[in-house]
Amino acid sequence: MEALYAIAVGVLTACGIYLVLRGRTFPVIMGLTLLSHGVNLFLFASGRLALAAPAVIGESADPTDPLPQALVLTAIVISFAMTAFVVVLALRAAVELRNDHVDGVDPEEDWRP
Amino acid sequence: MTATVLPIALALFSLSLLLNLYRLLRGPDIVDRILGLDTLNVNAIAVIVLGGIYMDSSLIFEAALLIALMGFVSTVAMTKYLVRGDVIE
Amino acid sequence: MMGESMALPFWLDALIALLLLSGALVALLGSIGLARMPDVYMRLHGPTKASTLGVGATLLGSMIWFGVGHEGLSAQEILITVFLFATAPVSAHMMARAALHRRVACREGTHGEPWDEMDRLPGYAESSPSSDNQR
Amino acid sequence: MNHLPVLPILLPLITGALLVTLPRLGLNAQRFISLGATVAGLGLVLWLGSMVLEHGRLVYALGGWAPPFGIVLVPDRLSVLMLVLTATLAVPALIYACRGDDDAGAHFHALFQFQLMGLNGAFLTGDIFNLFVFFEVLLIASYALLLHGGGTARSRAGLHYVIINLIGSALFLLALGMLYGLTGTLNMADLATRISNAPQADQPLLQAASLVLLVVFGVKAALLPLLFWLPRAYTAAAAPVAALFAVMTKVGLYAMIRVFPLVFALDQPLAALTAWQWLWPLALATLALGGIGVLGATSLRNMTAYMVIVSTGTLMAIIALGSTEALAAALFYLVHTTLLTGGFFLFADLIARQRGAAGDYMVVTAAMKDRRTLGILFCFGAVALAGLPPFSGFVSKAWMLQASLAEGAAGIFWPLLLGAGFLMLVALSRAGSKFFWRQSPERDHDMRADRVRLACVIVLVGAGLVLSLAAAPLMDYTRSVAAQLMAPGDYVRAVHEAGLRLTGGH
Amino acid sequence: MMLLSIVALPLLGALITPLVSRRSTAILPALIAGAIGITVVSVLLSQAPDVLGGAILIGHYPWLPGIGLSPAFRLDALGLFFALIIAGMGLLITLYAHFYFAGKHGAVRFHSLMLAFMGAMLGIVTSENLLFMLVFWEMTSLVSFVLIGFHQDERPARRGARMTLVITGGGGLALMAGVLLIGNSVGSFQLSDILAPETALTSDPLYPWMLGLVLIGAMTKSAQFPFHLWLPNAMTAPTPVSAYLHSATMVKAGIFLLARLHPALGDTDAWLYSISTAGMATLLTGAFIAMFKHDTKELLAYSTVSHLGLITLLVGLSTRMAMVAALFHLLNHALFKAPLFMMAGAVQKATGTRDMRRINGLWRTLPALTVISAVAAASMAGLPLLGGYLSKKMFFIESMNASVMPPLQWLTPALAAIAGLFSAAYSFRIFHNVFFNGKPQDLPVWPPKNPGVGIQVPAAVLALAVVLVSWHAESVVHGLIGPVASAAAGSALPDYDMHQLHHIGTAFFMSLAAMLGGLLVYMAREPLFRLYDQLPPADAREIFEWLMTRAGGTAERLVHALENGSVQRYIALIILSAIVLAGPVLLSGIQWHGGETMTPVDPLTGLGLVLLMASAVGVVLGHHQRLFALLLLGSAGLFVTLTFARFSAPDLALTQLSVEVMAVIIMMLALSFLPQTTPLESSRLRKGRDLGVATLGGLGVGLVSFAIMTRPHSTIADFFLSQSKPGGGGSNVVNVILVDFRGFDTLGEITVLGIAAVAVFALTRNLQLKDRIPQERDQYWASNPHPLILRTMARPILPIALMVSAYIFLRGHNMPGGGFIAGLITAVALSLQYMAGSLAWAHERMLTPFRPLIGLGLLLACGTGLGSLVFGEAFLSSWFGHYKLPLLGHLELATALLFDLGVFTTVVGATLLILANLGKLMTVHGPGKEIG
Amino acid sequence: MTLMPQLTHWWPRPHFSLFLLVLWLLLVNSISPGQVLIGAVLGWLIPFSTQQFWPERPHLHNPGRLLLYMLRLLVDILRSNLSVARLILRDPDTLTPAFVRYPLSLTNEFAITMLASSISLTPGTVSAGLSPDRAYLLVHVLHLDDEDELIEQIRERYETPLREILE
Ligand code: NA
Ligand code: NA
Repeated sequence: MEALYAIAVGVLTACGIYLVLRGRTFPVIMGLTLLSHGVNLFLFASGRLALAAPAVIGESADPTDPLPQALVLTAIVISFAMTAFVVVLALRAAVELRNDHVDGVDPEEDWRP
Repeated sequence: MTATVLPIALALFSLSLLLNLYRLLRGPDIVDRILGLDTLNVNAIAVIVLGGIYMDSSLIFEAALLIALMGFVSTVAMTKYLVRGDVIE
Repeated sequence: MMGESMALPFWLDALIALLLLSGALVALLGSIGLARMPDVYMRLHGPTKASTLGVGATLLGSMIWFGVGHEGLSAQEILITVFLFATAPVSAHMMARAALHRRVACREGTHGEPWDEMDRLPGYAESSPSSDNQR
Repeated sequence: MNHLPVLPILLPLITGALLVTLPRLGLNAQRFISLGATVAGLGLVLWLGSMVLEHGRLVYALGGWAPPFGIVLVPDRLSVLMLVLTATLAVPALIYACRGDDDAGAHFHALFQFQLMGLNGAFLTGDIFNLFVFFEVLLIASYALLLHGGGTARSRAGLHYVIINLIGSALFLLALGMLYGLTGTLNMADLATRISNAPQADQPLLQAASLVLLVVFGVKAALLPLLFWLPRAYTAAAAPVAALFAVMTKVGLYAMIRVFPLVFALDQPLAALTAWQWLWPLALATLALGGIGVLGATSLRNMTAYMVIVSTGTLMAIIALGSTEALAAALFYLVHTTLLTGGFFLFADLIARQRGAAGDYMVVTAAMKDRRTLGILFCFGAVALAGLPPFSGFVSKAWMLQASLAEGAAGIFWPLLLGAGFLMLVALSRAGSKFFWRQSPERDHDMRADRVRLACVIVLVGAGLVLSLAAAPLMDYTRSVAAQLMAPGDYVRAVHEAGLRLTGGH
Repeated sequence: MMLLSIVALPLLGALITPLVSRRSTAILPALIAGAIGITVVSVLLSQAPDVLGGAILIGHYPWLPGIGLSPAFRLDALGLFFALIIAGMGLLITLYAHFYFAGKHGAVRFHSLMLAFMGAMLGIVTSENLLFMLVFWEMTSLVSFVLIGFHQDERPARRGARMTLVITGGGGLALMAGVLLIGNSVGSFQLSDILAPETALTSDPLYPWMLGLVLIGAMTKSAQFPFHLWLPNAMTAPTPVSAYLHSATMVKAGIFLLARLHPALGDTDAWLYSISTAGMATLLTGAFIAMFKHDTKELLAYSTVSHLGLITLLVGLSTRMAMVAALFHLLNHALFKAPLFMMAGAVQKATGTRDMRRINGLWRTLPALTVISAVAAASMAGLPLLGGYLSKKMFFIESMNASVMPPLQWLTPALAAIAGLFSAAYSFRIFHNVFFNGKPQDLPVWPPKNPGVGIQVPAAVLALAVVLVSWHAESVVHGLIGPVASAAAGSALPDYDMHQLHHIGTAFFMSLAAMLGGLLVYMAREPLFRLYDQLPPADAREIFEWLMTRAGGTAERLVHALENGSVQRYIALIILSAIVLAGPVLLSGIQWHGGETMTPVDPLTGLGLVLLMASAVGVVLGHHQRLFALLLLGSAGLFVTLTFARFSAPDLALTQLSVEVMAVIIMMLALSFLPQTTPLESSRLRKGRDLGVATLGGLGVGLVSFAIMTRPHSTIADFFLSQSKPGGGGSNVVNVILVDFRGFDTLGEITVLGIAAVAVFALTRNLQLKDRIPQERDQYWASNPHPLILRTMARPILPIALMVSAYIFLRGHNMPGGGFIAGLITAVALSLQYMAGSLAWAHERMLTPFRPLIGLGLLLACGTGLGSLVFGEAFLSSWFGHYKLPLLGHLELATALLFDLGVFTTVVGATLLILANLGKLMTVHGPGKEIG
Repeated sequence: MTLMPQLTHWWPRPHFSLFLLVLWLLLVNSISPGQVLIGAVLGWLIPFSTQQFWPERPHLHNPGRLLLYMLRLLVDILRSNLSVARLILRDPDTLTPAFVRYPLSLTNEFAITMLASSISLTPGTVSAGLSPDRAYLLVHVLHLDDEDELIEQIRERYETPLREILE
């Protein structure tokens, strides 16, 4: 399982990186989301994978490490906040710069919202 | 008997998930994809519930509840987007 | 893994098994419909009914399973079921509406013409291509 | 129980939250609250500083949970240095903003306070995940502040800044995951202990984690291949924001000198760290690029941004040497360069306001009304920044050169540092002569420079002189900071003892 | 104190002058400057007997002993000699300047700067601490910069100033390096230590560096070839400045420095060759070019260059009396060059020009100045019996004695003679061309007017000094120059035989030959000028400007090539940096499998992970169709949720799910205004590169993740598990960590969310969009935004969802849930109302103070934490209690719940603020209407 | 936040409050007095504070019949699924899909919604749209045998009972 999980983390990260390197804001934002999925799963795995062992007292005999879960939770919330912000920023930039290229300069043509 | 049936049910739902993802990836229209995702959500609820029985814990049933709520809202949002070009107006 | 030590009466066990199995089958049927049907309108039928029902049956099975001796009756399943039954038609309606709006073609041989009276169609009354951006 | 350590975080948080709660509050009331809190914050950190001077280091366990389980704040000499520096920069920057910049967009004051909260938190925390959280606080606030006022340049630079920092944050989390996965702890002191006792098989992974952290901090501190976001962002930001940003790059640097000596070099010399070995060449390259950038800049703001790069390159190069004396010299220089570049961002704005459409671009315009005063001020600032005597730049440069000589690094470092200083001199003299000597024949601009804004600039540029005059005590202080940093064992012991005290009392 | 006052008085004066005299034409500044000059001279003279007798006065003022940077002053014969020249000249220049500036603006500025310069210069020559000397050294560069640019509106002035600063400033940096090397080697920056006989710098391995760096400093300051270029360009300064800084004092600083450090660095071949070569090159270049300059001041400038070369050459020669000759010539040069500059200034005042081709026959207008200039020019030309003759003859003698390159022994004297020849020629020229040579030609001021007596007095004083020094040459050399030279050489020199100077020998004939040759050259000037004009024009200023512009342009291009504004490149660099840095470490002998046994793969989980990967890859493949990719992103989020649920993280699953939906909705809101497709614009190469980077990154992260998961794990988690119930009062350990153990993180986290929402509010505030792009060709929008069926069904969902939200919130402490998730459920339920109704419809039905909600949430969370302070506990200390109430039964109260309520409130406020403000963008709410 | 500007009814929806209370008790899986109290408070508070979001108050003439209707619907759903299953497994080419306009006689919004939902949940029909004048529902039929029969069936089984219950 660990190997498959690690592959999934790697694939998510790779997909995220590839998209982050695109030239338009929207794919980049999606890439950032995938990247944060990958990273969150990575961080989550730092407490090791445990099946049927939720860290709720009384629910399981040998609960999993709860700390990475708390960390990932914080990370999820923060990355949600950041995503919301960057989405709006991308929107604003597209409106102001008249294109949605990450550099604000459309290699082909101007687009007007 | 439940114990015997459970893996079968899970396998059948897995098959469902696969078919849903197929529709999601295949399209052809965006509405097909939305439909695929919506069904994926619904089937995921069942998978979670069956997983709960399997692990003898209803701890993650809130997740199923949330999938129901969130899946609906996101389907509504997407279809609204298609029809109105905007979600909230 | 699952609480097999828990001794369920046979008929209950059988009922649960039946519910789970039939639920899974029905849901699968819905997904098959989704995958197989030739146009988007026909694909809508499977998930709207079958998947909802299938998942509903599964939830019922779970409710009985947990209700009888495990953790007591839990409302989540009821709530989810009710919720699914309430929302599935709305979702289907919205999706069909979207498909119609997008003028997604229906399969050859479909009876009836959804777009024949443009101005009489759902949501199209006050809209025309020339005034699309003015609201 | 002494709660002073947590107050520099809570004060701006509460102020910011209050300002958000009362969105209809008039601008003047907002200014009053914000300014009051910022000044009070300065008092607070000075007070904290006096306590730290007395005790050397405080350990404040949040929630009363003993380290390493709970989060601790560990204000020590370095923290105090950074806190006081930030507060000192914040007050004039905020006053400057209150002359109108704050009205260019919504919620400037709340965001400013949140920015301070993030900075103060980052400087105080003794927990590496909490450091991440405060990084995010200060980053999100800085995103918003960078975009304050709007406009295409800001949108464009802001987008880059945000995207790059989001990737930086992802890398940070990656490194944290590695560290937690291998050590099972987050408290920096505990991490240090566990890393020094880690099995040999884990060493490559730990080293890799440290290198990822280097990249993370390098992005924020503007290390060479990671710094290209900086010039446009700092050039685009509103002046008071850019001024405050002068301390932002120093956060990355702070994180480096906080984390590496403590967490990764508890039982080995700092210079032996792989990360530190990378730091040296990269920092030198940064320094070189900064110098070239200063020469190639076309506006004063842009030039100042590159001066920030020069300063971070210098700082990282000198800390890469890893000696106490070098670190002390670097910290002295850090104070100097932060205040001066901060002041210069304001100054560029002050000039731009006098020159109409030309702004701070190095083109000839009609004479400024206040060109005498501004010219003298420019002269002082330029001299201080270029590292010429008698200002603090000279003192710090002399010190850094000596410290690097003692480490046998003069051969590369000296030409670069002196060369960058030379390029700054060339560029600044060219800028100065264009701004103040060369005038087109059109009618003079008749707007006078705003007196309050001017005063803010004078205060910050004057810091060059003050720091020079007060160099002796400050140098003693940075020496003591460096000595404390280079004895991470004491840090670990203090946190450990605090943990024992708390669990004993439980 | 006395030593300090020598430096401090002028510096104080510089500060006071502009304060006390606001009118820039007032006499007060001149008076202050004069008084200070007189005081300093008196102080110096009062010390002269002792100091010349060999005493060395030293005063320490500790400042930054840690880095050796402390003011310390030293007055020995060498310093005294220079200080007297500086202060004495300063006094005369002050007088001159008063008349020069009479009635003109800028006097205050000038006097203030002059005093500053004088102080700095005195600082250089009286510094005991070599590092601190740099302070004064750079100060002279800066003041000189400002003074050269005195006439700011003149382009040459600005350029000249900048050029000076660049050259001398750069030299100062080199000097700094040299001084630091010396100080490091000696272990002290005090001259007493550096000059001590036991100091052996010359055998230090770094000696060549020390010498080279110091030499660069000295050569730039003293305008030695090839750094001499700045000096002629500095002539744009007002004439008093040229006379003072650029002939008498500042340019001598380099020579002073060499003389000062001679005991420590001298007496080596390196010293000899480097310095004498530089000096000789400068001597020749300056003398040659001076002849061809038509501008009086330019001629004098090149002459100064030449004479500085001569002095430098002498300092470099390792003969026993070279130092005496150098210092004596330095004195003579100061005395004869300053009055010539003053003359040039006066003539400019009289005629309005400095062009010698136009200025002729001024002896009628300026008879007194003619006499004065005659004396000075004669001394410069080396006319027998005047000071200039004597020192030059000493030079000839030393050049013959010098043991420079034995095979070429004749070279030095030969070159010296040629230089002498040109020197005589330009001296004749400046005198003859100005005062005689026929009638003036179209002068700007006509007829030329006498600028008055006052301006001529200082020159007269100096001319008189020339005569006196010449007259009493022997006693000057013995009484003054001798001790000074001894101080410079570091040891007592043997008595100099002055009779040698009056001896008619080779040196005499060399002088004579130079004189006559000079006369001949001068007579043949017209053809020579024509010849010179045919040389390719090499205007140093133009070259310098070109260089500077070129350097700036190159720098700009280089920087822009790197910082090219492409964030794609920056991101690739960051990710590659991480890979390049961490990669090799990982590859060097790491054991990927950590040894723990792996969990077997169960098919369902395996399928989930595969579907997760498929969704992610689908996003990549489908990212050109944005809505499609967004759907797949939602699917990926769903599978991440399921993964969390599978691996025992119900809280994470709940959070991920709610966040995912919110994020997708927000992205869709933005997508309304963005193009629906991403153009295919990446080149194959770019895609390949990105794919490579992505693969490497993914590989690295995956492998590391695997390595970590298979390693044994020991964590602090046991504490949380054991303390959660007794210490935190909750059985959901993750939640207890979030609201209690690490509540501080959560406080920061909701602050981030709150800030983000406020930032979104700020970003969208003035962004009003009434228009949007059609999704596809011929796309139009349905007119009915709120379908009845949706609207009707959405209504009961709101209260039910709120009930669920309350449930999730209240149980959070013990079971998966909590404030954050509850907040998101509430927000989602309300956002459904936005969709089913409209923004306006929904907002009519609720109070919408979202920002206050955010603030209150933060304040509540913070206030809960502060509450513990009242009880003397640390911030965020939790409290909980169990109560048994009649009728109601068991009740648990916990402050953590209050904290979580703050979280809830913030989340609701923040999420709705973001949604509402994004939603309003296309909705006509009236311009600038704020929501939230 | 959801406290509206105009609160008109102190207890807007007694039935719904009761439903929420039961829901609460089921959720918390307890009937301790404390939970009942909390459930009751929430059951009142939530409808009270969100009443403006749900302004219409459909007057149920006969709650018992509604329940009966639901039951019948459930049976229909089960039945329909069997038939749909057959259809799905058949060769799709043999199906005769159709769009059918069902003329509405209902006017109550809630009733229309209920009808549309019922149609969607039952055999082979999905309500795909509602005309703006609410004159007819557009229904997509998976396999149409006889349009009139279908319309008649819908009218008889669903619309008529719904009109009686809700209008
Ligand atoms: Na003439
Ligand atoms: Na909208």
